[in-house]
Amino acid sequence: MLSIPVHYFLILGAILFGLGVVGVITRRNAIVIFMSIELMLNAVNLTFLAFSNYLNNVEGHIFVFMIMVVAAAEVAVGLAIIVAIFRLRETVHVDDIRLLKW
Amino acid sequence: MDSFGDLLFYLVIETGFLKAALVVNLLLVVVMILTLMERKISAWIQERHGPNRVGPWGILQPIADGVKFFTKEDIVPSHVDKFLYIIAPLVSLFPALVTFAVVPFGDQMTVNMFDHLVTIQFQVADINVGILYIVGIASLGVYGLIVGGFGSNNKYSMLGGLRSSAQMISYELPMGLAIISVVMLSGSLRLNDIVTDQSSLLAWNIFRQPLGFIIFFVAAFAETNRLPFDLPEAEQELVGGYHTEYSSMKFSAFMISEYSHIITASSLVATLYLGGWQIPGLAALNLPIVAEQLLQILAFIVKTSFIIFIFMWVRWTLPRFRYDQLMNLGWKSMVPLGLLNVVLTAAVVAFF
Amino acid sequence: MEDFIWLIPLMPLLGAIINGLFGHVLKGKAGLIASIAVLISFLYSVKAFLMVLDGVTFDGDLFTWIAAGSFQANFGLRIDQLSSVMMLVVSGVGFLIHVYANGYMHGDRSVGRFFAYMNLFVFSMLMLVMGNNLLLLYLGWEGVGLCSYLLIGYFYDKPSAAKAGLKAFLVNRVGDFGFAIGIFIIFTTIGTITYSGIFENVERLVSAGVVTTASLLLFMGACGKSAQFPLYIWLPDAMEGPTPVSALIHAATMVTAGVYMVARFSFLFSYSETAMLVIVIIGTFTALFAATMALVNNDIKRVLAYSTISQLGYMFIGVGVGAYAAGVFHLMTHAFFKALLFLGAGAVMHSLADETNIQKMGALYGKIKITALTFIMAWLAISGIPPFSGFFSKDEILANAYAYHPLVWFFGAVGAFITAFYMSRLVFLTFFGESRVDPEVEKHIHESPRVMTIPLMVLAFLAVVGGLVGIPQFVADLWGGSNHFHHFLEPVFAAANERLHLAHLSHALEYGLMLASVLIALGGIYLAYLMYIKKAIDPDALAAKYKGAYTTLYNKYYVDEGIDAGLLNPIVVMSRWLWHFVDERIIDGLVNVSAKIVMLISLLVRRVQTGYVQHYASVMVIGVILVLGYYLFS
Amino acid sequence: MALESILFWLFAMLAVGGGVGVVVHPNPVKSALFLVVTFFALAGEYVLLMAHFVAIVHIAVYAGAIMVLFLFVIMLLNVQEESRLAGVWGFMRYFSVVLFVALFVQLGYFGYQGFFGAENVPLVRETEIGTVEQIGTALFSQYVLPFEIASILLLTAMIGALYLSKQKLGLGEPARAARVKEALHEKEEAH
Repeated sequence: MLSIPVHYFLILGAILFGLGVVGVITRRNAIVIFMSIELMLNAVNLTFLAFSNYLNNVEGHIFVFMIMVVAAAEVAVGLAIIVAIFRLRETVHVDDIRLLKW
Repeated sequence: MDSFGDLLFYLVIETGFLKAALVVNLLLVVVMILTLMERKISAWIQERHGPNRVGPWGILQPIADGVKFFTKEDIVPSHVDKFLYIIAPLVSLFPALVTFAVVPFGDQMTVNMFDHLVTIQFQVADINVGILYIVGIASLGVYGLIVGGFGSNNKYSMLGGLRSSAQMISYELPMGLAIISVVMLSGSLRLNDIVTDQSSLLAWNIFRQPLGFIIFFVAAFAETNRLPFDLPEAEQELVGGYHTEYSSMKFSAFMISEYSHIITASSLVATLYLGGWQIPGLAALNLPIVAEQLLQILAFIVKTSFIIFIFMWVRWTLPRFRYDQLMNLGWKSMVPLGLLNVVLTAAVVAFF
Repeated sequence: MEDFIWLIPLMPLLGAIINGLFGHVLKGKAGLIASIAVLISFLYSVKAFLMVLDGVTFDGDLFTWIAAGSFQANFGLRIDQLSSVMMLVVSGVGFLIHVYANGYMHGDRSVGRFFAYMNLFVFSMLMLVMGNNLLLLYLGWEGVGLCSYLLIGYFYDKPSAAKAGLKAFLVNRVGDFGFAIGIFIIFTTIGTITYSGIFENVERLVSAGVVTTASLLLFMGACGKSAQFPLYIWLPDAMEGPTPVSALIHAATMVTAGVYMVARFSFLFSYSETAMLVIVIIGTFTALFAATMALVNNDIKRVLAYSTISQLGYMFIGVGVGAYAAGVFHLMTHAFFKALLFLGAGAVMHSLADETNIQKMGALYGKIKITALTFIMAWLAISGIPPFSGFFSKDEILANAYAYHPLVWFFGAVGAFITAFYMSRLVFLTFFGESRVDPEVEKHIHESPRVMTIPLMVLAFLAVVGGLVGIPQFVADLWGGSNHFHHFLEPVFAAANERLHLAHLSHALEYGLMLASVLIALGGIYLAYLMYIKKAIDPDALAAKYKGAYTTLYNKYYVDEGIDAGLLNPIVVMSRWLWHFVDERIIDGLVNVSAKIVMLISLLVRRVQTGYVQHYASVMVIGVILVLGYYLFS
Repeated sequence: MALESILFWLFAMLAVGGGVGVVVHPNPVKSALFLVVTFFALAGEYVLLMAHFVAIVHIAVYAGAIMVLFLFVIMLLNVQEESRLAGVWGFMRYFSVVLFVALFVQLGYFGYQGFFGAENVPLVRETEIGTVEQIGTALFSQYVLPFEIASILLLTAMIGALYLSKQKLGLGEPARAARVKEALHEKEEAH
């Protein structure tokens, strides 16, 4: 497995990250926004692993684990919040939930 | 690539292509047998005759069933999400089959084949994180159900899919906890190491990990959606659950995946807790290596078959859980017990 | 001595706390508690005085009060001849007035509050005289000022009383301002504020060239507190307070604080001839000036108030010319007879349903005999009739004034004549002649209760014999005695006396001056007799003849009006301008403009807050892009 | 072209395709399934990067747990397809593309600076750092504190999620929910 340049992975990561950004900005559904954030996190993971391989350093892997932990925690709490909001407002569309702008 | 032999060697041995194909086909054949076996066992338990018309004692019944499935009209209801509807059985089948890839069904042996001295591993892929692979792939089994349930665009199917996702997530946890205990004892994530670790009868994990065995076994029932945990397809409540809208070969694919799951789960139970392909005391007999290998493979098959038999036995004996009971059992009994098991095992490993 | 002197100020403070907190529960008992507290203080003061008499003095710190950096103020007390006399006067006269007040304030709706203030006042006054450093002096100084304010405005639902309290407080602030600066100068120059420290390092003040400034600033405080020209204007108005208050605070004790302070700093003032001269001039002028205003006033308490101002002027003449002992002597005797006068006036008012206009009195002698008799004794004392106490003290001051400069004596003598006249007028109009009392009121005229008359009698006794402790040396020589009071105070003023070298008058001259004093006093009384008893001279005709002079006097030289027009009105006008223009237009305008600007910006900026998460997120992303861009391309 | 390159391009296309699907598909369930595809492809990429362990954990955590949770919630809430994005949303759509391009250019430039410019393009190497032993050793020695903190974080998240879902939020009070909805609509109309 010596034939793939490392920066290919970086560029793939950049593309996925950008896609995640687009998703966060354009989607109305809070759950989909959440998924877009997961996409961004995974793009970062990919970058971490690529650099880890390039630098021959295990810390990238450790970081990926931490990100996974954070992602899992985030999803648990985030989805709980979304469910709570849905129970209260019967919507998961973020443009319906903008009480700060009253 | 100077000869056909070399090419064959490359294809068969180096890539494991043949081995994989062999195993998958074998699995499908076994599934066929299992359908008959289930009907026979259920008949036996219910004091009926079971299928006895096609072939002697009805042993050709699976073939007849196959023909029937293939020749039936493949109905695609108009309201379904076509892509998901079609892909769901495949998604369901895929993890059931690939899980088996890392299960060792025999020891390795070195033979001379086509003038090549080759080591044959009775295992499709001997990866060093095999057990993690199993956990990872097993958790994908739920997608077939979810996709099928959602793609059918039917409330019963949808509820089935919902239930299955909740159930899968809930029972993955105790299963993982039970596996962790086993891994702690063997000190390796490689399934082969786990098997060789149980070299004597008393070293079988069922004796070292009785609690873990029970937890894993129960969780395996839940993961395969077998009674008493078959809520995703509970006929009385959800008509047919996630496969309500399916017919013909697609329905058959769900069936195949269910039985494949059973086989994989049983083989895993056998591997993790019953010593896998090991036969205690076999080495003392000093049999020829080929005989020894065949005996070991046979032992694996016997153990797995026994577990499969228990699966069926339980199915036709126990009633179905209610949904809240299922969740209570999962979160309030299995998870704490699993944690306790992990803690105890860790203490034993650390201090003895 | 250390073991009990701290109790002297503590007892009134305890009384104040008890009365302040539980006054509404105690009601009638409040006066009892307050009186007992002051009585205990008085008894301990007597004990301290006796020890001082034996030559034991005390000057030391009880505990550290304030410690900030290099500055340290200790709670230190100084019990010497001067402060022991003051303690006796304060607690003794204070006790008598407290007893009197029990009767006078009987039935008032918030007696507890009254006695809490009174006790607090006694505490503050004791702190003022007992402290061994300027900070404690200042504490007491401000404390008595506060109590004065609170007590003048005691009837706070009466607008004039509330206004008078405020006036007293504000006028005092002017003096206190100078006083505080004086203290600062002393502290920055010497670095210590204890009396002993200042005494030892007074040369440094001299070498720094600030001794005159410091002295004058301190005297400025004394002017305010002791109601000297031009800061006397608050004292007549202070008569709005209850009469015991006038007696205690505005006659006997608080107003003498200035005299005490100058006496206490005699060693400092003796370094500055200018300051001494200023004190003498102000004192002389005030003595004469206030006396003239008393001539025509018809309010019994205000007459006494002007009289007090005038007498304070005499005290300042005394301390100004270097006769400190004489000043303090007059302070003491004045405390006796002026307290007596006020209490007597209070008793008269008590009998006449709070009537204060002497034109509506007369022929009361037969009806309220005890009051009248004690009042007459005080009258004789203040007029300077021997052997009443006022004669000795005033005569001593005038003699020393003559030694300083005959002109001072002359003005003092004129003032004494006027004093004798207006006091006689007061007495004749009140107690003699025909009755002009409202017939409705006349029926109810009655003698005051015992609790009021007994203090009157005690004070009358003191007013009569109080002067005997300070019989002038040349008189005492006749039988081989000595001026006990002078000898007693000798150690305190030794340093100042040594520097000043008071001129000694010949015995003949002294006898002559004494005779002149007596004649002047008798002359004043005779003139009043002619005018108000014999009716030989019609005062109304006299007033009509010299109409201009009369109205000027009657309107108190238009000083209040002058201050209003010359000082207050410009301030009010300027304040209005500051308020309406500077504050409302410029400052508020600036604030409003800034608020408007914020509002305008907000109008734009608030469009950013759309409530859509995505908009925020995109802004965040833009930020990321910018930061990345900066990092990449710079 | 070597097998690895083929696999790389395959997985990369799958990942990007899945990502695009997540972003553009109006149906949240489809979006989620696209995301699963992306995750699988990414797991493949991880394997190519010699990170087997991470790859499998990735599958187990993301595909096995997180995405199932997502699907579960979507189905539980019975979320409908997103209606066409109108008004500001249309603008946001084009604007997001601009942002995407900007971000991609910048991040890509990073790659260019670091690697394109080098004389020898660094390739993925055979390495042992992705094995369980290596990662485990690192996790339980040097990074034991972050590891423990991560466990605390998970515990906190668990309790938080439980608390949030246990709360009584007026469920069973349809009237009140309807009122809220009405108020929201009135607000909308006012705008």
